[in-house]
Formats: sequence, C-alpha cells, structure tokens
Amino acid sequence: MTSQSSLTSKYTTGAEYSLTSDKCPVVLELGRAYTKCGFAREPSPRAIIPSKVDNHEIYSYSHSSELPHLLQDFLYAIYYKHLCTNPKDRRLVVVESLMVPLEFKDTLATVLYEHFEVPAIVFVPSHLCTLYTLRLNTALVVDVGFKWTSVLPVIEGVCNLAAYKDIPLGSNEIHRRLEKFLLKFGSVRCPDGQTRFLGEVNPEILSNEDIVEDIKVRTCFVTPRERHLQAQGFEEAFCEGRQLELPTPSNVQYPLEGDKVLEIPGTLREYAPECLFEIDNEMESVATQVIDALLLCNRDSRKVLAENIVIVGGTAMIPGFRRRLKEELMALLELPQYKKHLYIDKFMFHSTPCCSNIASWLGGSLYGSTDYVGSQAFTKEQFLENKKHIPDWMDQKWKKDSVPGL
Amino acid sequence: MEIFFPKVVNYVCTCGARKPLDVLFYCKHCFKLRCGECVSHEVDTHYCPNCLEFMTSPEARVKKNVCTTCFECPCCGIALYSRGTSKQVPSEKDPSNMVVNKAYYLMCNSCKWSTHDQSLEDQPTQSGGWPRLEAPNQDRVHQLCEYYRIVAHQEKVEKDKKRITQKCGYYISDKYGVASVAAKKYMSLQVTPRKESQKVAAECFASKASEVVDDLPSDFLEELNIDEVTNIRMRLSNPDIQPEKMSMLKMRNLKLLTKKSQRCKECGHSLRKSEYNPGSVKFKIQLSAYYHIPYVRVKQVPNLIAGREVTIELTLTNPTSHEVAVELLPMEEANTPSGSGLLFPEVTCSPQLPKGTLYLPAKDDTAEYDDPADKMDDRNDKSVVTFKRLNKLGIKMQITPKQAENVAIGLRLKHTYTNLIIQGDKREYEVLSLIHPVLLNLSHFAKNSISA
Amino acid sequence: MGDSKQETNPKVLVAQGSTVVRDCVIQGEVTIGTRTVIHPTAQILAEKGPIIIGEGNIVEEKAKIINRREEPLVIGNHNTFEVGCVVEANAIGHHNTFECLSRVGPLVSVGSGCTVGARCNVSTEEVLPDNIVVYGANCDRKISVDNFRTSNPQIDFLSKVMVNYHYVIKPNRTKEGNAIGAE
Amino acid sequence: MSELPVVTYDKQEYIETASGNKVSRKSVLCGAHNIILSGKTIIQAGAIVRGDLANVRVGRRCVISKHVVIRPPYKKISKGLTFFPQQIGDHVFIGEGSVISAQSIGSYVHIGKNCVIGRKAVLRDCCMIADNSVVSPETTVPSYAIYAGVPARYAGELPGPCQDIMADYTNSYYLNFIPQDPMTVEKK
Repeated sequence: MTSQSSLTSKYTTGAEYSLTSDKCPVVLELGRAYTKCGFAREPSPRAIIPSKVDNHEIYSYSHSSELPHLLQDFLYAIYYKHLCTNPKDRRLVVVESLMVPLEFKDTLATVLYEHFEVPAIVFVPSHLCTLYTLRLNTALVVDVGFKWTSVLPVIEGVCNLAAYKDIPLGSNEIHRRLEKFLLKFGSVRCPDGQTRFLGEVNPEILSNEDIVEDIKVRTCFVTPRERHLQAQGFEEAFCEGRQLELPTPSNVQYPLEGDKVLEIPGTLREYAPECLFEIDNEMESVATQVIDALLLCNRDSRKVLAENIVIVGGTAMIPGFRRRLKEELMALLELPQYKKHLYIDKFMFHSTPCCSNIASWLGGSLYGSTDYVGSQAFTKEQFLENKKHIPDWMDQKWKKDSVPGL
Repeated sequence: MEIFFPKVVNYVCTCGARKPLDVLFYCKHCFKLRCGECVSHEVDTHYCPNCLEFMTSPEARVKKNVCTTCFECPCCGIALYSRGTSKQVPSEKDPSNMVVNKAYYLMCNSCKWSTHDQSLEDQPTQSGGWPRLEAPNQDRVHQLCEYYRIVAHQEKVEKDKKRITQKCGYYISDKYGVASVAAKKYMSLQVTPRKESQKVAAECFASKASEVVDDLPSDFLEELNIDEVTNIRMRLSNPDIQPEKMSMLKMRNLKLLTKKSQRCKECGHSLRKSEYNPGSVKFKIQLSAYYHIPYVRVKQVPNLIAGREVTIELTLTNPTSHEVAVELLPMEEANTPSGSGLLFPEVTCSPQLPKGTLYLPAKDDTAEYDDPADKMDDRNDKSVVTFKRLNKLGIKMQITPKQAENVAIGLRLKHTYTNLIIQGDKREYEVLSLIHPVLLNLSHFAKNSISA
Repeated sequence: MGDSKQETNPKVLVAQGSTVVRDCVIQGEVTIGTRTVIHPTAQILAEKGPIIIGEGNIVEEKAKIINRREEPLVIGNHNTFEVGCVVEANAIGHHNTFECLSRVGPLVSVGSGCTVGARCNVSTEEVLPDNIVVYGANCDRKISVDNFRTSNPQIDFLSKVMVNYHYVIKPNRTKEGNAIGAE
Repeated sequence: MSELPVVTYDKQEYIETASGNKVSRKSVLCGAHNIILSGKTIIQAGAIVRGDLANVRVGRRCVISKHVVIRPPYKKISKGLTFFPQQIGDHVFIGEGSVISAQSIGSYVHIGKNCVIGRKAVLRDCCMIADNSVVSPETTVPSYAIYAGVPARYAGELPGPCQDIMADYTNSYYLNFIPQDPMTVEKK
C-alpha cells in the first residue's frame, strides 16, 4: 500500500489538472444489469449496484426526455452515496459497451458535463480495455452479459469490428426460462400445510426479477456437454413430468416471502442455463458466435485468437460455463462447415485477475491510472464544440490512437 | 415518508421540476426557488454512521471512505458489535494459578454472524486490531498499473519531444497559454520513472492462456442447501472475492456517510452548509424554501364528483418574521403552450380563486402553538377566510372538477418577501413581490385521508 | 380480564420461584416451571391441549403462546419470547429466542438454540433444527456458530424487581412440581 | 404535508394531566412514578410503558400511538444484568404497534408503524425509521438519516428543515387530538 501511494504524484500530466492531479479518476461501467463504480488504480470497484433508479432500469426508458432525469438521479447516488466524492474534482473513465445506443451515450455525457460539471471524460470500449488486465494486445474477447453475448477479436491492439458478433443471449434469457418453468412446475409449501403449484399460489411473484435472479445465482449451473447429449429431449421429458434415465440434480427448498417454501425442480437448475448453448432457428448459440467471429477474421489470425480467448461478463460466472463453452467449441470444430475453414485444433483461455463480472471495469481502472486519460479525455469545451456529441469510438480520430499501450 | 416528502402540494421550481416545499431551496440572492436537481452539491465532510467519527475529505480519501474501527456484517450489511468473552487460562507467571483472560470478538445482532464464522482470532482489546481485508489480486493489479504507467509515460515523452522539437506549439493547446504549459511539460519530461516502479513493472508478465478451464464442481448432483449459498447482494458487496458460500464471507470496514453542502449554480452562493460535527443537527447556512416561502397545505376536500361544485379548504402559513401579503392568481395566464405542449399539463381543473389580498401575520416564535384561534385581521375578506391561528390562515374556494379521478388544480402564489439588506451599519428592508406556480393534487389528498 | 378467576383456575399450575404477573392472560391448562417470568399483557392460550412451560423462560409483553391442538405443547427451558411474538409451534426445545414481533406457525417444531429474528416468520410445515437463526426480510436461515447455552441472565433481576410493582400469582406447586400443601 | 385531520377521542378514556399530557386509561404504565412525561405528550390505548424495569423519560409533545411498547434496555454488567434508564426527546412520533427498546431517542424523530427498535439502539436527533423496519440492537442511527428494512439500513436522507417539519407535525397532532365531549368541541 505504502509503495503505491508514495508513487502517486510522480507522473501527473501537467498544468490543466494540477488541482486534481493527486486524485485518481473515477471509473464507471454502466452495465445492462449492474453498474460498477470506483476509482482508477484500485483492484476492484467500490460498489456494484443494480443499474436502476427506484426500480426503474436506466436502460429501459420509454421516452428520451426521461433519460436525463434517470441518469441524474442514478449518478447522484453513485457520486454522493457510493463514491462520496465531488464529481467536479475528478476526471472520469467510462467503460462502455458496444451495444450502447448513441443517444444514451450523448445524454450521459451531457448530464455529466452540464449537471455534474465533470472536468473531462474518456470513453473506453469494454472489450478492449479488458486486455489491460492481462497485459495482452491480441485476444478474442467474449462478453457474456445480461441481455447480450458479444464477441470481438482484438488484434495487436486494434479491434476487428468487421468480425464483431453478438446474439441476444444472457442472464435475461435464463431468467425468462426459469420464470416460465417455475410457474408450471415449481411447487410451494404454504403455511396451511398444503402444497400447491406456484402458478396457483401467486402467478405474479416471479415478475419480481430479484427473486428469479436469486434463484439463478444460488441454484443454477451449466451442465457438462456429455450430460446435455444424454438428456436430449429434455424439455419434452420435463414437460411430461417424465424422469430421465440420468441421475438428476437435487431439488432445492427455496424460502419464499418468509412464509412459504418453493421447491425448485433439480432438472430445472441445469435446464435453465441450457438456453445459452441450444442451437436456435438461425443455427446460432453462444458458442457459434465465437466460431463465426473467428471465421470473419483473417486466416492468419484465427489460430492466435483461438489460443487467446478471454471470457468476461457476469453470466459467465455460472458454475460450469467455461467448461461447457470449451466443449461446445471443440464440438463445433468437428462440424464439416467449420472444419474446412478453420485450421485450429485447440482453444486456449485466459483467466482475468478478478471475477469476470468486473474484468472490464478493472481494465478501465488500469487505463485510468495512466497518462492516457490526460491526453485522450474529452473536456466540456471540446464536447460543446463537437455539438454535444461524443465522437464514436469508430470515428477516425479514435481509431488513430484508441488503444494506447496495447 | 408522507411527512417529509409530501405528494399533495408541489411547488414548481425555477428549473421546472415539481417538488414539495420541504425539499426546495430559496436562493436569497437570485430570489428564486432551487431544487436538488438544479443546485450543485459538494461533499463537505465524511463521518461513520456507527461511531459518528468525523473525517475530513482528504483523510477519508486516504482511508478509502471507510471507517477504520467499525465493520460491516457480510450477510446483512449492518454494523457489527463487539462482544466480550472471558476465558480461564493458566497464568503466565504461575501456571498453576488460573487467571481470567478477556477477549473480544465482533457479532451481528441481526443474523448472529460473528468473526468466529470467518475464523478470526479474538482480539485482546475492545476496539480490536482487526485485519484489513486486502484484495487477493492486489499485487498483480499493482504490477499492471506500473507497467502501463511506464508504457504510457514513455509514449508521451516521445510524442512531446517530437512536438517540442518541432515547435509545433499550437497542438499543445492555445487555451491554457502555450508558454507555461510547454514549460511544465518540459519539466515533466525530466522525470524518469522511479527504479522501484520499474522493477515492479518488469515483473509484470503477459497472461498465459491455458487449455484448462474452470470446471463445474464435481458435487453438482448432490444435495444443495440453499442456506449455505450466498445471495447476489452478499457477493456483490465484496467485489474482490464475491464469495459463493456462506462460509467464505468476510467482513469489510463500514462505509462512511457524507455531509453535503449545496450551492446555487447561478450565483454561486451557498444555500446550505451544515456544521462539521456529525452529531449536530444545526446548519451554518440554511436557505430552505420552508423558512421563506408561504406554505400552502390542503385541509379539507369533500368527495369529488365530476361536474359538481364543491368547496375545498386550504391553509397558508407564513414562515417569516414579517407580515406577508398573498394573492392567489389563476394558473391559466402562465399555462401557455411551450415546445411540447402546455407548461402545466397536469392541471385538470381550475378553482374559483379568492380575489384580493390576504394578509398573513408574522411568525412569533414565543407564541404557544395551541393557543385558541385568535382574532381575524379586518383587512382579510371574511367570506374567504375560515380561521386564523398565529401565522396560519385557512381559506376556502370552490372547484368544479371535470372528472372524478385525478383532480389537480394549479394556482400562482404571489406573495411579498421582506429582504434585509445590510450595508455597513445600516439595516434596510426591501419588500419584493414573488410568484411561484403551485400544483395541488386533490385526488391524492382524498386517497390519503381514506387510508388514514 | 378475569384476574380473579385465574387465581382460582385450578388448571394453572405455577411452580415456586416463578414470577407470573396477574395482568396476563392464561387460558386452559397451563403449567409454568420455576424461574419462569411472565410479563404483563402476555397471553398463554391452551385452547384444547395443555401448555407446559419449563424452567427459566421469559414471556414478554404482548407475546402470545397458543396451543390449538389436542396434544400438549411442551416448551423446554431458558427460552425467551420477546415482545409481541406469536408462537403456535407444536414443540419447543431449549435456549430459543423468539424476537420481537416474530411468528411461528402451528406446523413448526422448534429445536434448541434457535433464534427467530424480529418480524420474521416461520410457518410452513417443518422441523427447525438446532442452532438455526432466521433473520432478515426474506426470513433467510443460517446456522449459528456461536451459541451460548447459559441460563437467561435477566431472570434474577426481573424476579427481584417485578414483585415490587405487580401482583403476582401465588405458586401452587413446588419447584419439583408437587402440589404445595399436598405432601 | 397536508393539514392533519382531526382525531377525536372519548373524553372518558383519556386523563389529561396539568402539564397537558393525554394518557389513555387503556394504556399500561408500569411503575408510573418512574415515568416522566414532560408535557403535551399523548399516550394512546394499548400502549405499554415499562417504568418498573427502569426510569423512562419522555420529552414534550411526543405521540405514542396505539399498542406501542416502550421498554428500557438491559445491559450485562459484571454481576449479572441491569435495566437502565431510557430517554426519549421532544417531538417524537412513534407509530402504531412499534416496540421501543432503544437506549435513547433524540428529538424530532419519526418512527413508523410496526417497527422494532432493538435493545440499546441510539436514535440521534432528526432521523426517521420507515414503517415495518427492524433497527437491530446497539445500532446508531445518525441525524438526517432514513433507515428502512429488516434489519434497517441507511436508505436516504431527510430534508434540511426536518426539525421544524417534525415540530410542526407533533404540534398539529396535539392540536387536532380533541375530546368528543360536546362541551369542549371547538367552534369551527
């Protein structure tokens, strides 16, 4: 600790921020489900909070005029309640997802500059800055988030946008499946000693996303591919209440609303996350996205990317996810349509020095500890000059010096 | 919540936000209402919500905004409390003699989690020398940090050297004055990274990929006791380790709370500044609208039926120590169409406002609040005023709601405001006239009174 | 509230050394062990079967212990029923604490060393094993590592002080449970 | 806040003391001479104050609603255990069915319905406990804080003038708490 702090003011940028130079920038990642906030140079965010204001998700606003108010309230809580710092005093690193609509980003910037008077902001793409945590400059970054799974190859510090792939699979999909089947098959022991189906007791209860999420987090796992193959026709069997000829995971007694106990069928615990790996109508799954991204890359880089896969995002923390993804990838390699084009015989994975839900935040924290923030941050004046628009990171200027140090 | 954040009567802030008077500020310098959204907030001081120890901002920054002596239960998130135990142990001097050894541990009063759950040794003192939780990846992050700082620094040095030698001054920025910036930059070039940080950075190797990935725990088919698995809140409250099992939970230092001050964004004057002492409820500066602007309250609303005229009763309270003359003006004049429609689209009904001026007597701090109702002021229209008690006046008016649901009326509160001007030894009063749009949601009031 | 009746209610057996104030409601067949303290406004309702309370228990204000079954409800020793709790359990061991405003349903059997937290609810059919803590808004459970099975320290103070302020029901049983004056 | 509605009570039910305290006959004050009510405090039906365990001092213009239990906290000392005095400040509102075992409650405090204020908790001046919350034993609730939940945690901040809002609230409550006896009903 001491050695770290004694180095603090050694390489500060210069005159512009002399007042704030001893204060590390704030690092913020507004995820679809959770927001991570903290300070640069620290190993983990100070707080991970739901991306919600009074139960209203910040990303699901009905009208664009609503968004500034939502963000104002949300950022107020971040700065004054979780970080306890004055927004004026520190520069800001925003780790942004590629999925974020431009309108959201510009509104966010407007609120930050005009309402909170943040001196300077730099937006860094989440896939890219994950690489800082590994000291790598080439990798295939797989982000398994709440709504989306996205894959982006980064080669020598340059994002290969042409090979970007995404698919709306993530925790959200798992939640929906849990909800559907729990309503049908979840049985509830009630205070009167009777056992009823959840759908009869209170069909509304699972509209509380927190309960579904809690069930997913505490009970679900991704089953190995071998079991998955053995359990083909799983859904039909499950729906018919037929027992599969496999040993099934144990049912779980889940306390509900204090006075009831919900019995979660063991099979559902492994069946719900299956949605990530099932091949859909368009013949796609989380695993095909990875392979397809590789196919879109230059032939020379495929091997090196396949041997440098980085998995990030909260949904990737479900036990068994990594093993299964690897198994699925290996299985896909055997398919004729891929085998011909991919000259790959193995996949290799990196493990980030932190839990995978905060990996991109940590990348932002490392980025924020460098001089790049000073040279690349966008000040309020620049923002106003640019007609209240943050240059897209695909813009020319950005491309030129977007990935320093990698 | 209704007491502190009432929903029935909202004042319209200068910025357009609808807020109850209780949370609004009144800028004495701009003579305008301000709300939490249109003032600038500043963190003044930090304090621990449990031991109430006060901390200055720099100190809190060094301590990472946590209290060094108080800890938080990893299950419930509330403060842990110290418990004493005494054990009989053989004395050091004379092993045959038993002495009582006092030891302390921490426990949560809600879920009974204790430092024994984390297998921490009991401490000999009550305040304890509990170990501070360190991130397991701290060393690696430190290495990466130093590595990228040096890389960034070198890149910058090269860039700047190029610029300075090319005398390409315009790029350094015209805004900040070229000369000083260039000089400072040049100075910064002299700084080479310290040896120790170079050493740390040199140890930073690139991550090695592996074919082996985290496997599914082999016991996935076995009995799962939900009580032994942490929930997401417990995991996220400790981002470093995000424990999955209850047995892996670790306590963290308690997070500090802050005292904030508010400042008018337009004129820069302070609107509120509290005293440093966390135990104090006083303010050094307190410009709440509650103390300056007459308070409109709803006293009585009969059943609202569409198309039927009813009488409602409101009260007006003067919080200042000067007499206030109030006029109630109709909202219509102000309710002009703006960009996306009417300024106050929520108004569904227009009241028949009393005409003329109402005089609210000054607030008398020495008066007993529950003295019987006192004499009317002759200047006030007796057909409008229902009662007067100290600085409060009851008034009535008729409304004819067009609908039974969602009846909201609007009015503009015009009132005098006595401003004290101090110039040297001279104290002068000037009387200003202010107008604030006020929105009253009568249906909400009706709903409340039913539940009460 | 029929205070005078209670004193003559032959079904209420109060052991010597207990402190049972008269301002409480005791209905039906109730046995109260020695060193047990019943606070004013507490309710012990043996609607059908009897309630047998062991030694060193405390039943605080507005606490309700109800037995609606035919079988007796046996409550062990050193339990605390805090203010306003409603306990209908079919069996209660020793050293349990039912915190303020907690509720335990009729299908529950409580082990020993358990704590049902303030405003928590346990009502589905189950056996609460030993040393369980029920806590928080979702009535989560966990096993307590620390549990001290000592007698309740409040009792000495309460039995000394409360007699100065309240009328207490005279014991009609010895500590061992034999009827006084019947030996 | 809207004007509080008038609450009428049966004149026979309440005793009004010289200092203006209004105490329901249906409340239970144990060890009455250990209980000090400083004036214009209301204690409603079904409330229990345990003055027999230790002294209880309640400030001016407090409202103790129906079925509230006020019970001094105990503390372990070297020789067993003792109950120690409990203090409640001025202008404190305690909602229906709450259980108060706090060591001290400051002034201008609002406690909602069905709350449990645990043993030895300290509620500082100007704070609020939301309905149905449980403040764990020994917790300190700082000024201007709103605590809510089971167990109660910091949930927000009170507005700056909350001291005067609370004073006004308890004053109005007392003023609008009037007997039903036709002789004393105020003329409108």
